[in-house]
Amino acid sequence: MFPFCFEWAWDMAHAIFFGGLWYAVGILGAGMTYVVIKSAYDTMNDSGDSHHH
Amino acid sequence: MDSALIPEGVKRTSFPKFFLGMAVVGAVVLWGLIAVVLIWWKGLNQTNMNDYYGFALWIWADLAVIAVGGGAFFTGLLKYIFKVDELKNIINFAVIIGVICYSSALFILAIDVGQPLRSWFIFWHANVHSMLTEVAFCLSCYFAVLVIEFIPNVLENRQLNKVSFFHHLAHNMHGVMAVFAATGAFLSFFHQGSLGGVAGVMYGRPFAFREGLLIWPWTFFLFTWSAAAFGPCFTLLVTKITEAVTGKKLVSDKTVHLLAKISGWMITTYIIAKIIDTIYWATVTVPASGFTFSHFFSNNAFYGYWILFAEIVLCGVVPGLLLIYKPTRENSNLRLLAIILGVIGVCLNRWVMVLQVMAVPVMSFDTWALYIPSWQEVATTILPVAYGIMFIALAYRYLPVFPQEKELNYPAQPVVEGE
Amino acid sequence: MKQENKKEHKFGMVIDLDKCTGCGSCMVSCMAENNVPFKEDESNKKDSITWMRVYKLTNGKDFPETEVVYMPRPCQHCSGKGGHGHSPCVSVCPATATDYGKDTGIVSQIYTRCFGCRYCMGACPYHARYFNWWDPKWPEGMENYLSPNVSPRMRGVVEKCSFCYHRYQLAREKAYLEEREEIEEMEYQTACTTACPAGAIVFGDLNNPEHEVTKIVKPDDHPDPRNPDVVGKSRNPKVFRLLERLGTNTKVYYLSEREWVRKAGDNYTEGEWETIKNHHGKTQISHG
Amino acid sequence: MSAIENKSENRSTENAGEGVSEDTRDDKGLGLGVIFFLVAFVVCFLSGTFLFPKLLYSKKEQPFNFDHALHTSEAGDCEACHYYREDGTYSGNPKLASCLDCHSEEPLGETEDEAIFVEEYVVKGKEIPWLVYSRQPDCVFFSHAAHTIKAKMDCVECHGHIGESTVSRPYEENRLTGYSRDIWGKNIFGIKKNSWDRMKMDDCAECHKERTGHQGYCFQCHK
Amino acid sequence: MKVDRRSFLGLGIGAVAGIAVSPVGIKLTDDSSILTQTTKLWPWALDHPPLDGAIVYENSVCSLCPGGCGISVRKIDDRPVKIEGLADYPINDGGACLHGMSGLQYLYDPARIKKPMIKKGDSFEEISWEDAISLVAGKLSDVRKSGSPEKLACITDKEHGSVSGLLQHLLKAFGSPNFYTMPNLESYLETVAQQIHGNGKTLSFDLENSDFVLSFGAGIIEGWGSPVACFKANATRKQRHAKLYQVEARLSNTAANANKWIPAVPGTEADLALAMCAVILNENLFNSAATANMYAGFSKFVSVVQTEYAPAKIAKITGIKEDDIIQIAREFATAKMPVAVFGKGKGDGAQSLKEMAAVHALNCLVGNVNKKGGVFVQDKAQYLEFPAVKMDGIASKGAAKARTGQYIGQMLDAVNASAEPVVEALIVYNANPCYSLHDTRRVKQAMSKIPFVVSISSFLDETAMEADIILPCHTFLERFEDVPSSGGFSKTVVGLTKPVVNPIFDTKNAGDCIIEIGKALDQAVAANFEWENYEDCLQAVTSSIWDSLSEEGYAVVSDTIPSGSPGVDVSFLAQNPATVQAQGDFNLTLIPVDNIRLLSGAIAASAFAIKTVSDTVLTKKETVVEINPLTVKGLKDKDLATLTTPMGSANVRVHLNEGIRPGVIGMVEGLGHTFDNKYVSNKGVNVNDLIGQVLEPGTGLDAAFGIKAKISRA
Repeated sequence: MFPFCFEWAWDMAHAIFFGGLWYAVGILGAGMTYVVIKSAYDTMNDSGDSHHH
Repeated sequence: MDSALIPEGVKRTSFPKFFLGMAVVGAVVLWGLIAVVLIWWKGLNQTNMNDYYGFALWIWADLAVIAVGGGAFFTGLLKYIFKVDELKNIINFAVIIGVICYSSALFILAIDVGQPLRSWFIFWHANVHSMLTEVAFCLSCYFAVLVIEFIPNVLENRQLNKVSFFHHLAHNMHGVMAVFAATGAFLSFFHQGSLGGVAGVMYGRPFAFREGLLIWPWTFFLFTWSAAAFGPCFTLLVTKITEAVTGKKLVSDKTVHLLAKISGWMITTYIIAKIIDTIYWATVTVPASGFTFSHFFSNNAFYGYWILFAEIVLCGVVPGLLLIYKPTRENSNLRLLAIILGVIGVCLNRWVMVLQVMAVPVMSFDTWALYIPSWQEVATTILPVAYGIMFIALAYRYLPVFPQEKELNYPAQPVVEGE
Repeated sequence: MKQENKKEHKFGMVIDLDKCTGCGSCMVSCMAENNVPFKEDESNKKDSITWMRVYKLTNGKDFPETEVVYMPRPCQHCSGKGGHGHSPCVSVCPATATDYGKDTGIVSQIYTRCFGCRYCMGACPYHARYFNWWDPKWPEGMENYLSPNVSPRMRGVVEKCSFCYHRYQLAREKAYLEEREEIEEMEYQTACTTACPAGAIVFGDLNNPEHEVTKIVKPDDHPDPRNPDVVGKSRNPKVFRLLERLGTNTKVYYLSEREWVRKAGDNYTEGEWETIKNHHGKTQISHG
Repeated sequence: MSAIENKSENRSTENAGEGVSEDTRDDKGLGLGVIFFLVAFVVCFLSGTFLFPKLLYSKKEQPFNFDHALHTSEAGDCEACHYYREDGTYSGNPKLASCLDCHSEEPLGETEDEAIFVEEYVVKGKEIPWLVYSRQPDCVFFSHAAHTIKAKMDCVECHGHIGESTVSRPYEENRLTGYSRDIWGKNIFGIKKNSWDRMKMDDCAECHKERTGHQGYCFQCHK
Repeated sequence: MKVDRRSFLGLGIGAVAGIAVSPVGIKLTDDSSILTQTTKLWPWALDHPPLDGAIVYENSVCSLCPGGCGISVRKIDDRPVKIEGLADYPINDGGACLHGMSGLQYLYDPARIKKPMIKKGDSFEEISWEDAISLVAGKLSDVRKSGSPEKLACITDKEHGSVSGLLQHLLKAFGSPNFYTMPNLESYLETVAQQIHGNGKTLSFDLENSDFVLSFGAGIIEGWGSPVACFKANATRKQRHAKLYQVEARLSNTAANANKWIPAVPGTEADLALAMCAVILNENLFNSAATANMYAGFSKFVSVVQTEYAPAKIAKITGIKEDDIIQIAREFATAKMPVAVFGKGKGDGAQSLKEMAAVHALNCLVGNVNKKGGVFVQDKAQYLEFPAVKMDGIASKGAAKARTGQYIGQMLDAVNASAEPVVEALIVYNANPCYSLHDTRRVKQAMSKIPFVVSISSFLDETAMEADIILPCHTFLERFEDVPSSGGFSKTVVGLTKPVVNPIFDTKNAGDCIIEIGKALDQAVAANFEWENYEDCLQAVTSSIWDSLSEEGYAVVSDTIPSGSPGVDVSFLAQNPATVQAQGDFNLTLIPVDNIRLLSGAIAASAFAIKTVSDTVLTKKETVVEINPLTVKGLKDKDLATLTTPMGSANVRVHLNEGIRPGVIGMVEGLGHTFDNKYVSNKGVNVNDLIGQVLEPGTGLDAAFGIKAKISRA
C-alpha cells in the first residue's frame, strides 16, 4: 500500500494500480478539505444570517 | 414526538406505528446479529461452506448487492457528469440505496473472512495483481464517495440544517458534487469490473474463465455494464416498494420513465454483449480446454440449462425489450415486471458466476458439489435487507429524500406541521 | 546472471500410479510431518484437511471389467501459464500470503499472513488448498508430538502442501555448515516420498538432468506448439499431468501404463483424445 | 457562533429532543475549546507515546543475571556455548548440560546469581527458563547457518553487543502478542539507529535486498 | 470559567487527535493482527508453539501389527515428533504403513489407561500397582489352590515373541494348557503346514521373486502378512514383469492392482483351487518330481479332484468361466516361479483349512516348494530359549488335562455352554476378542461368565471394558520387546522394539506385569520367574541373537531358501471335506472387507488413519457398504439401508460400485468401536456383530467367510 511495505515494488503494475488509487483518494481528500474549509469560511461570514436554501 | 425532525411540508406516519414497524424489522436485524456474533466467536464452521465452496452465499450476496447498488454510481454519473437534470428527483434515493448496498457489502466481507482482525492486510500487504485487492480498494473508496454524496442529504434534515456550518457544508458539497461523482464513477467502474474479474481470471476454472483485454477478462466489462444496466432497475424497484408502503407518489412518472428507458437500453446492449460472450465462450474457450458446453449444465436440476435461459432470455432479453419499447415501458405493470425480472437477472448472473463456478467439477474424476447454506448464513444474508429497510425508513422519515414529494402529494394545500 | 539461473531449482514429483496401492501412507506421513490437525468427524472430505489426498478413479466400466486406480494428489505447485510463476492461486491472493518461489518452483502459503478470503481455493481446480474451518485441537498431551519445523495453523486460514519446504531448509542448513553450494538429491525428499512403501513417488529437481524425476519425466521446456501456455510437457508417452491443457503447468507428474488412466488426467471432447494421446513434448532440446 | 445561537432560539419554539448545552452565551467558548483541545491533545499524545508502551509491555526479570562478558572471557567466543549442531541447525541457548561442562554443584563464583544457578537449576537438574530477547515468532524460520556461515555475518549485526554485557536487562513482553519487545523495536515509533534495534520482517527484507538483490520468497523465512 | 459544550468538544477532538498522532493506533492494529497469529487466541491454548531443539533419530521396531517394520523416530530433544520407516531395514527398507506412522497418536491416545484399574460395579477405579498385582496373584492363587489350575486361560495375539512366551511359561508353571491366540496368519500357516508337511513346520511365500502370484483373496496390498514387505514386493513385481492374479469377489486394492481380477463367488475359493488342480492333473502340467513326494492320499486326491472338481462343474459354482479356470491353471502351471497364496484379506480373519490346503495343493502340484519365487516350508523359527518349566504336582496334573477347546472360539463356546465356570480366570494381553471375533455378543457373554478377567492393555478397548482388573502396559514406543516378523515373509527377522520415550503414564511393560504376577504366586510358580525384570528376561531368552538384536536392532534368523523337498500329505483333501457354507438363508452374502487404512485386530486405527478413510467406506457415523448396482433394484447410491443377517441388523449407507460381484455386500472391518476416543469410536458398525461363527467340520476353525444377508432401504 505504501512504498515502505514489504510487497511494494517500483514497477508498472504498482504504478498503475496505486497511481490510480492515490489519485482518486487524493481528489476525494482534497475535495472534502476544500469543502470543509469553505463551509467554515462561509459560516464565519454570514453570522446571524440563517436561512435554509 | 419526533415531529421536529420530520421534513417540512410532508406527512409521516405516527411515531408509535413507525416504532412498531422498526421493532419488527429490528428483530430480524437482531437475529442476523446473533448469527454474526456466532460466526465471529466460533468461526466459519458456523456456515455450511467447505473446501469446495470457499465462496458461497455471502459472496453471491456481496456481488448481488453491489450489482444492484450500481444504480447509485450510474445515476450519479448521468446526473452530475452527463447533466441529465431530470434525475435530480431520484438521485438522493439512488445514493441512499447505494450506501445501504455498499455498507452491506463491506459488512458481509467482514464476516466472510476467516481472520477479521487481519483483514486490513488486504490493503497494507496488497497484491496488486489480485482482482480482490482491486475490489477491496475501490469498494471502500467508492463507499467513501457514497457517504460524501449522502452527507448533504443528511445535513438537509430540518434540525441539522439550522446549523449554519452544516447548511453551508451541504451547499458547498453540492457545488463540487460533480468531482466526487466523477471519482465515484471511476472507482465504481473498476470495482464493479474487478468483481467480474474475480471469476474471470480463474483460469483453473473453465466455467468462469474468460479471455479479455490486457489484464481484464471480458467478465470485467460485463459486470460493470450489467451493474449500470440493472442497478437503475433496482433503484426503480425500491422506489416502487417505498411508494407502495408509504402510499404516496414519490417520484414523477417522467423521471421514472427516463430512468427506465436508460436502463432498458443498457440492459439490451449488455445482453447482446453477454450473448456474444456466452457463444464465444461455449464455442471457443470451453472446447480449448477439453470441455463441452453441456458439461457445465446438464448434470443436475440445480444448474440445468434453465438457469442459463432464465439469466439471459427471461431476465435479460425480456426486461430489456420491455423497457426500450415505449408502450410497455410506460405501462406501470409491465414496467414493474421488467424491473423485477431485471433485478432477478443480475442476481442470477452473480449467482452463476460465484456458485456454479464452485459447483462444476474440473478434474475429470471430480464430482459436482452442491451446497445448502446454514441458518447463520441465511440470517446474515437477510440482515442487510432488514438493515436496508430500517435505513430507508429512517431516511424517508427524517430527510428530504424525494424533492417531488410535496408537489406530487400535497398540491396547493397549506403546509401542515407534523402531528 | 547466468550464474544465478543455474542455481534455480524446479522441484517436482512424478507418481507412478501403477505402483500406488492406495494405502494412504503418504497421507499420514504428510499429516504427521506437517502438524495437520484432525477432528471428530473427518468423513466429509470437503472439509477435511489432507494436504496429500488419494483419489480413487474408476474406468467407469461395468462388472467385471471395472478397473480402479489410486491417484495421490499433493499441491501441484503450478508454475502457471508459460511457466512464469503465475499459478492460479498465487496471482489471486489479495494479501500476498502465497507466492511462487522462483528459486525452487514451490508455491508457498504463509498462514500468519492469510486472512482467510479463500479466493485461492476457488481458483485452484485441484482442490489442493484447505481452509481451517475449525480451531485445531489436539487431545490432551498430544500437542507434544507437534513438530517445531512447521507452524501449526490457526483457524480461519488456508493451508496446503509445501513440498515439505522445511526439509529443504534443513538440508540447506547442513550444506551451509559443510560449506557446500548444493544439496544432494536424496538430502531433500518430501515426507510422502520417503514414506511411500511402494516407492511410487519420485521427487527431485526438474532442472537437474541427473535427478531421477527428470530422467522419468523428460520435461520439454519449450511451449507446446498446440498451446503456448503449456510448458514442461513430458516427453515420456506414459507421463501426464492433471488438467495440463488449462496451462497451470503443474510440477507433479503422473505415470501410468494404462491409457484410460492417462486420459482421466484431463478433459477431452469427443474423439479428441485419439488425436492428442500420442502427442508429447517432442520439441528438440536446443543447446545455446 | 450563529449556528448555536440559532439552535438555542429554535429550541425555545420547538421542544426538540436535541441535546443542546445549557449555556450558550459564552463568547470565549471557542478560546476555551482551543485550550481544552490543546491540553487533551498533548496529554493524549504524550501518554500514547510514553505511558502506552509501559502498559503494553510487561517487564520480566531473567531467572538470574547472566554475565556474558565474564563468560566470553572465561570460555572463549560465542561458539563455545552457542554452536552449530552437526546437522547444521543452531543450538541457540545452551542447555543445562552445556553449563555443566564447566560448572558443577560447587559454585564457581560468589555471586548471588551463581548461588541461584546452583541451587535452583544444577542441583534440581532443571533447565533454565531463559527469556530470549531475540526470539522470533513461530511462523519464522531463521537459519543461523545461512547468515553467519554462508553470508559470513557477524552476530552483532542482529544481536547487538549482548556478548559484551555484564547484566541481563529485563525481558519486555508484549502483553497482547507475547512477543519480545526487541522484535518491534525499542523505539515505539519503530525508529532504529542500529541494525539490531528492530527485527521485523521489513528489517530482514531490507538487508536481503541490499545483499542478495532480492528480498526473498515467502518460504525462505517462513514455515 | 464555565465548561461548556465547546470545551468538551475540544477535549474530545484533542484526545482523539492526540491518540491518533501517537503510535497507539498503528501499534494496536499491528499487535491485534499478531495476536491472531499466536497461539494465545486459540481455545486449546498452547502456551508455546512446538518447542525447538536438537533433532535426534532413534531406531526401533514397530509392533502395532505382525509386520515388524523398522522405524526411525524423529525426536526434538526428548520429544518424539515423527515416525518414519527405517532405511535399510530388512523388512521395510524405508517404507512405512500409515498405522506405524500414526504411532505417536497411540502414545497420547485419549483411550489410554493411565493407571491400573479395578472394576467396581459398572465403572473402573484406579488402584496402585502393588495392589493390582497382589490382587491378581491372590485370585490366581485361589484358582490354583482349588486344584483346577487349568481353569486359568490366556488369550493373546500371537504365539511367538517373548511376552507371549512368558504367558505360556506362566501357564505351564501354573498348570494350564489353555493358551489361546487370536486367529492370525502365522497360526494359519502353521496349521496348513502341519496338515500337509507335518508337525513343527510353517510356510512362507517368496513374493519378492515369484513371477506369477495367484492369490486367493490374500490382500497383498491390504495388510496381509508383513504389509510393507508386501507393498515392496508388489512394487518390484511391476519391474520384474511378474503377474498377479487375484481371486476375490470384490475389486480390492490388490485386485485393482493385479493383472487379472477373478471375481469368484465368495466361499468357493477352495472349489476353484481344486478345479485348477484338476486341470493341472488332467493336462499333465504337474511337476512329477514333486508329486512323487506326495506320499499320503495322492491317488485318492487325484480321483476326488478329477471327479468332483471338474472345471465345467466348478465354473457354475464359482461364477468363473470354465475356459478361464483352465487358462489360469495352465498359466500358473507353466510359469517359471509361480506361487499360490491363501489367507483372505489380511489373513487374520476366519479361514477354512480346506481352502488353504487346496490353494497350497496347487503349490505342491507344480513343484514350487522350497524354490526361489515359490513357497518355503521350514521349521518354525525358534530363537527363544526359555528355561525348562519347573512344575509341581498341581501344575503337572493341570497341564496334562485336555484344552477347553482347540481354538479360541470353541473355548468361549465351552464357557457359554457350561453352567459351571470352566474358566475361572482369564488373562488377555494385546488382543481384543470382544471386538475382533465373530458374533461379539457371544464373546462378551463368555467374558461376563468368567469370574475374573485380567486385561493387560494400553487402551481401554472393548475387551478391557469387560475385564475385572486392567493392568496398563506401555505402548510400543515405551517398551522393550522382541518382534518376530510375520508369516508370509520369506525371511525370518526378529526386530527389537526399544523405548524411544519415557512412559507417559503409570504403565508397565506387559512382560514385567507377567513376571511380577509370576513372582507373586506361590513358590512353585514363582520359582520359574527368577528374572529381575522383563529386560533381564528378554536378554536371557534371546541370548542366541541378543548381540545382533542389541547392536543392529534386529537379527535375521533365516533368509535362505530351505533345502530339501518336504513330504506332502494330501489325505485331508483326499477325503473331500465339505466346503463351509455361509450361515442363513437370505439371498445375498455379506462379506467382511479388509481395508489397509483400518485395523481390526488388537489395536484400533488411529485418528490419522480414520481420517484417511474414504467417504465411500465411512460417512459421518455410518458404515458404507459396497453393492453392485445389479444386486438390489431400487437402491441408490448413498441411500440409507437396513442390512439384516441372522445375527442382527444395522443401518448402513449404500455405495453402488461396479467393483463387486452382484449378490455380494462388502462391509469394511475395523469400524464400530465403542471405547472412549471420539476420533476413532462410535463410527459405523462392527462387521463382527453381524457375522456369526461357523465352525469348519473336522477342523474346528471358525471359517465363516461371510453370512447370508438382505438389504433394503431404511
